[in-house]
Amino acid sequence: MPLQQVAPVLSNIQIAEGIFLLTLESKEIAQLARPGQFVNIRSTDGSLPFLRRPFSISHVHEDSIDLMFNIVGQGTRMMASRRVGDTLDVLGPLGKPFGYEAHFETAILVGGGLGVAPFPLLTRYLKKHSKKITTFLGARTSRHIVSTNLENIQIATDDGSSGFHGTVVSSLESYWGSHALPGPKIFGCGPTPMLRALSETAQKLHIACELSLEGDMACGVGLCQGCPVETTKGERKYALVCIEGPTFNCNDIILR
Amino acid sequence: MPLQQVAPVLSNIQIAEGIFLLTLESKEIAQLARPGQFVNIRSTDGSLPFLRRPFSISHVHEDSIDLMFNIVGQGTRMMASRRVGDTLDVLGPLGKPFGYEAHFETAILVGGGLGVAPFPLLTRYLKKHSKKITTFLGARTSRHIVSTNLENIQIATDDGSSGFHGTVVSSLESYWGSHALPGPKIFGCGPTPMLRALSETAQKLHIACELSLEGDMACGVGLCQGCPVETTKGERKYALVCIEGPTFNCNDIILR
Amino acid sequence: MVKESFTLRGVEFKNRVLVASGTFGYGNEVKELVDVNLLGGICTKSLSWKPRDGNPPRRIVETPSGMLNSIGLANVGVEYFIREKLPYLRTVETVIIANIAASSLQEYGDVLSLLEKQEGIDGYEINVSCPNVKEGGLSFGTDCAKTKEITASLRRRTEKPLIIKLTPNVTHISEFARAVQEAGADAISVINTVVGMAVDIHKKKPKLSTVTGGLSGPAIKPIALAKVYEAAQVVSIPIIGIGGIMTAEDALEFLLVGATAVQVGTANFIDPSTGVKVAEGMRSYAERYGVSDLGQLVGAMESNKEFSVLQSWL
Amino acid sequence: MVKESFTLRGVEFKNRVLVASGTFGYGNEVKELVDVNLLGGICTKSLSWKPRDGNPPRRIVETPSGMLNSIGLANVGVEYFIREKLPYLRTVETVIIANIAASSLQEYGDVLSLLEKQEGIDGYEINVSCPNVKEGGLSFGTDCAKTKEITASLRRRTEKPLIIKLTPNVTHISEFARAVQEAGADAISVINTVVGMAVDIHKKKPKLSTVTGGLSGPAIKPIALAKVYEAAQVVSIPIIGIGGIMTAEDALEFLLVGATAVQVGTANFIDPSTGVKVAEGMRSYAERYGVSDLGQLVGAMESNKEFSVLQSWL
Ligand SMILES: Cc1cc2nc3c(=O)[nH]c(=O)nc-3n(C[C@H](O)[C@H](O)[C@H](O)COP(=O)(O)OP(=O)(O)OC[C@H]3O[C@@H](n4cnc5c(N)ncnc54)[C@H](O)[C@@H]3O)c2cc1C
Ligand SMILES: Cc1cc2nc3c(=O)[nH]c(=O)nc-3n(C[C@H](O)[C@H](O)[C@H](O)COP(=O)(O)OP(=O)(O)OC[C@H]3O[C@@H](n4cnc5c(N)ncnc54)[C@H](O)[C@@H]3O)c2cc1C
Ligand SMILES: Cc1cc2nc3c(=O)[nH]c(=O)nc-3n(C[C@H](O)[C@H](O)[C@H](O)COP(=O)(O)O)c2cc1C
Ligand SMILES: Cc1cc2nc3c(=O)[nH]c(=O)nc-3n(C[C@H](O)[C@H](O)[C@H](O)COP(=O)(O)O)c2cc1C
Ligand code: FES
Ligand code: FES
Repeated sequence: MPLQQVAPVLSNIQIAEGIFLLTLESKEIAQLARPGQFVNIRSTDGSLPFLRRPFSISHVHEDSIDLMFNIVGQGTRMMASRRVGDTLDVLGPLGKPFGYEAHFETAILVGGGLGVAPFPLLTRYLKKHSKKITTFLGARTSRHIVSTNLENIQIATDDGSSGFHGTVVSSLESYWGSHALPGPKIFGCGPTPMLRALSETAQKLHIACELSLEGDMACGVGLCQGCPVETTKGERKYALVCIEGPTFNCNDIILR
Repeated sequence: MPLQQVAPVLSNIQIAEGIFLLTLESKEIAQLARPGQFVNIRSTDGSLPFLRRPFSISHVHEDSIDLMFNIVGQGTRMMASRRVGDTLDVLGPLGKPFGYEAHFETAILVGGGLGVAPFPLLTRYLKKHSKKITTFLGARTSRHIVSTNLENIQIATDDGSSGFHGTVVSSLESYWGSHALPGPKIFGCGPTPMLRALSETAQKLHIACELSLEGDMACGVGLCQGCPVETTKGERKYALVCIEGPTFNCNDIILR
Repeated sequence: MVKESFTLRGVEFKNRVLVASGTFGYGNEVKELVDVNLLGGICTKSLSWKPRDGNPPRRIVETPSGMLNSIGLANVGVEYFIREKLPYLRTVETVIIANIAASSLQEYGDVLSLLEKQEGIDGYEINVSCPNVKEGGLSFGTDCAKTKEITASLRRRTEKPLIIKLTPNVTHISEFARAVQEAGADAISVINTVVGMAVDIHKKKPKLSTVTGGLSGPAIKPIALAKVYEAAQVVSIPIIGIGGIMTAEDALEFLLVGATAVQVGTANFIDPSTGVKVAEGMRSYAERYGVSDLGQLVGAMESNKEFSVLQSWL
Repeated sequence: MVKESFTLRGVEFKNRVLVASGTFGYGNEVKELVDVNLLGGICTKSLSWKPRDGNPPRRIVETPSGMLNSIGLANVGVEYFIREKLPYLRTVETVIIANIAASSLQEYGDVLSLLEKQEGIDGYEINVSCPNVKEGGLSFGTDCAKTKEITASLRRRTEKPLIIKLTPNVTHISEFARAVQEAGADAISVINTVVGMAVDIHKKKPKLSTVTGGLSGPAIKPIALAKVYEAAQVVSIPIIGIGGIMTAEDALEFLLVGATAVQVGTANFIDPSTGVKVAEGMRSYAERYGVSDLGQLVGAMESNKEFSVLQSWL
């Protein structure tokens, strides 16, 4: 059950090149949030943008939540300019959490760029459920890597400045060839092209795989029908990312 | 000749109930500005409002200008939220200055509410030209009075909490009856109903009178024809407040 | 106590703020966030005979103070609606308006007649901004004769309130307003979305999969007000004002130009309780100005008739 | 070096960004703020035969991401223009387009013919969003036959570029585009302002003295793009895209949907050098994407034709 709140900014700091960690006070959302869920944010003053913007809940504390973002447009620029004491209007937690309780032994977390955002909270829940964890992170360069509160990290960078030189999905494939990851399940998050590649890899390697999708949203709560993703399920052509996702079994959807 | 500049906020403080004094760095505008001129302001980030907002140049320093405002809507709310180090986009100085050099002996400054805004700079120029000055200020209560850098102040408040109990125009009339103000010329600024009353008083008492008008503007530079004021001049029905004003001889215009 | 209610063909609306079709799902999506019983009414997502998948992504684009959508009338279809959605709506204590979309006169009639047999529907709103499949896909709503024909035909099938929702994408909306009044409509909703588009200059493609879409939100409020005002000059049936309403002030503008009630659309995406807040704010305004019945505000704008003819001297 | 220029009936424009009529005065108001020689062209404020006082205040209202105006075509009249404004414009090194507004066919012809005799006018843009006094004040621009008649009649009077500026306030702008092309127009400007209004809920009066006015600014950009796109489907003459352009990205959207050039309007009120910056930004875009001639972008949007028919399934 989501809430709508005016949440004070507790801190807003740059944690890697162009990447911000924003902590918002909200005991209620912190308590309700499950990994993979998101909040929908707008400004409380007159500043742009017009619609809310969705962000994964990255981590939660006693009475606050962390969001991780980089500046891509009006919304994230507005968020980056918020200082301690300012407020943001938050709607959440929204969406279907990751299936962290399912029957598996090793969680393989695969994050491309800001796709790492939901992993700190997911890691906490996986540990609580005594799952083994290996985390694959992909970033442009070593300066774009965020790895706090994660476990067993394998890094890939586009420019080879740290870890594997290449995409995060190829780093997973190469690792898989030489390491045993018993009872695996992939949890993927990142840009759509990366998720598409990850989905193919998972199917090829016969690993269960859940993806958290990005995509345009207007409402985030199922009112507008604005966030379709094509399904493989037959009876309905599209599912709604905001309420039936953002996490989906990779076999249930078609990413274009 | 106006300039368009991104001007850093040097200070932004509340100086009376709901009234802010904003100091913007701009050596160029500070040097060009004459009393009665204004600047047209917009935000440099993505915050509202859409159009610029006009504000009288209240005072100038070596390399900065002062604006005085209270919060009435989106634009002034945005301005009130600006802190030291933020910037604003400023276009100015604009408009026709007050006729402070004209042939007169005593300047009678009459300001209603924020109409006091242009008077500090006007006072400096009047003194430079060795004019005598008497200043009439009207405010809602004693808490709404701003009187720094002014001379010979007569206060009127709506609630009688300070000075004359009544409007600033009636305070002027009552003062006029019992004091000699040789070679007088009125400089008026404030809301339109007050200017209308002042104009009538000036005509009744046969005192020369210049008014600085408020009014809706889009461009502030004569491009849009959006700021007409009715003239008495015959050949043209309207004058443009932004370039032919904002200061007008009260006999030349009709305030409705 | 301010009187907020109004009546349409015997159906009483507890206040003058409804939520607009397509912007409030089937009413149950946000029941935990909003007390929907405080709304004047709920217009359902447009219902067609068969379920519709809707258009491919991308369906939503933000624009300055607004958004474009090309949802493609994605909906569960009238049968599923009756089975799965209507039971909840029956429990809600507000007026339920079924919005109907169709691609033929026949389909409009079929959907309405099936709904007629159900409990819990208080009235109908007819979305005529749909392609007329027989006539090559041109919208019914831009064809005055067709709009009138749909109205007349549906009028014969129901004694419940029949509201025709007009498109703004026509030269003279007043012609359409007059035509549907003549054909027996009980009210008109003004406006549906304005045709618009946006382009991705990097991909050199339209942002929406369908090239053009419908513009909504505060950007269109001035247009919507002018359309309501234009329609109000020629019809005596109530007008429901729609377009860019975010606040009670916005809603009051619509009442003053001639709307009997309003619908809140896009604003629900930003704050699903906008409708409730708007109703509240209208109450405060009435109290502040000593208005005992909000109905007194309908069309109460004083205006300088001398200038209406100058409309185009912009 | 990116080729930025284009030619219209023998007149070369140095780049594809003009400033729109009514938003840049007569070109001399901001000459200290902007180097107008860097513009592709200047469209003058609409000129009528006699000077026009314009409408009473209030003429300007800000709206979400836009503004309403009801200037009432306040202008100095064509004779004063020729005497007092044209001499300066002759010194400017860019194309000067005289925009003409009138209340009768006769007046359009008279103004154009007088301008024909002058040096320094490179072409004409005809504002048809004016009330046709003979026909009770209804706008010429919403009457396709009248618009065509004006075009044909002015065509006979000039060999210079003749641009007809279309109003968006019609059901199918493509009909108007086709008609004026047939009547001999060299180009069309799309769009003029959209009819809109705003109400002061405290005074219970329209905010504009004329009740309705013209909406402009970013709010209408999606509408303008859709109108240009619609017109581009049916005409082969160049289209000049107008509506809500604030940045080079906005201008590029217009080129991609089919505009040969653009005009910057309302943005000039916020930053009078917007036009110059837009031209600059288009150059950078071309360089970044290796486009050697901006003309290659005109109509270069790939679009899914399959969906154009679905336009109204919103
Ligand atoms: C469920 C969900 C969770 C998300 N979690 C995070 C997160 O934790 N951290 C984070 O940084 N981002 C996250 N995103 C993406 C985030 O919502 C967008 O980056 C944000 O909306 C951009 O807003 P903006 O106003 O700054 O940019 P805009 O001005 O809206 O867009 C700038 C550019 O980015 C593109 N764009 C905008 N939004 C998206 C999108 N959702 N997908 C692809 N392209 C887009 C636009 O087309 C445009 O080209 C998430 C998205 C979803 C749907
Ligand atoms: C030449 C000139 C000089 C000015 N100098 C000053 C100054 O020094 N200090 C100062 O505080 N203000 C000054 N003003 C007025 C100032 O421009 C407005 O208060 C400001 O534009 C309000 O912007 P906003 O976005 O906060 O309010 P908005 O949201 O624009 O308006 C809020 C309310 O105020 C009304 N309003 C807005 N602008 C005006 C106006 N110009 N006249 C009358 N009513 C208006 C609106 O109709 C609305 O009801 C000046 C105006 C002009 C034309
Ligand atoms: C995402 C979305 C979906 C819509 N779907 C429908 C619909 O199914 N049927 C309909 O009649 N109107 C539909 N509309 C139009 C709205 O009901 C409303 O008329 C329009 O959005 C203008 O109001 P607004 O500016 O408050 O949103 C839709 C609007 C949006 C934004
Ligand atoms: C204040 C104002 C005055 C205008 N005057 C004229 C005019 O005299 N003649 C004309 O053809 N168009 C006029 N227009 C319309 C603009 O030229 C332009 O078509 C319209 O504003 C849309 O572009 P924009 O959104 O970039 O402003 C005017 C627009 C504004 C805002
Ligand atoms: S974002 Fe509105 S339904 Fe998903
Ligand atoms: S404000 Fe534009 S002409 Fe005066």
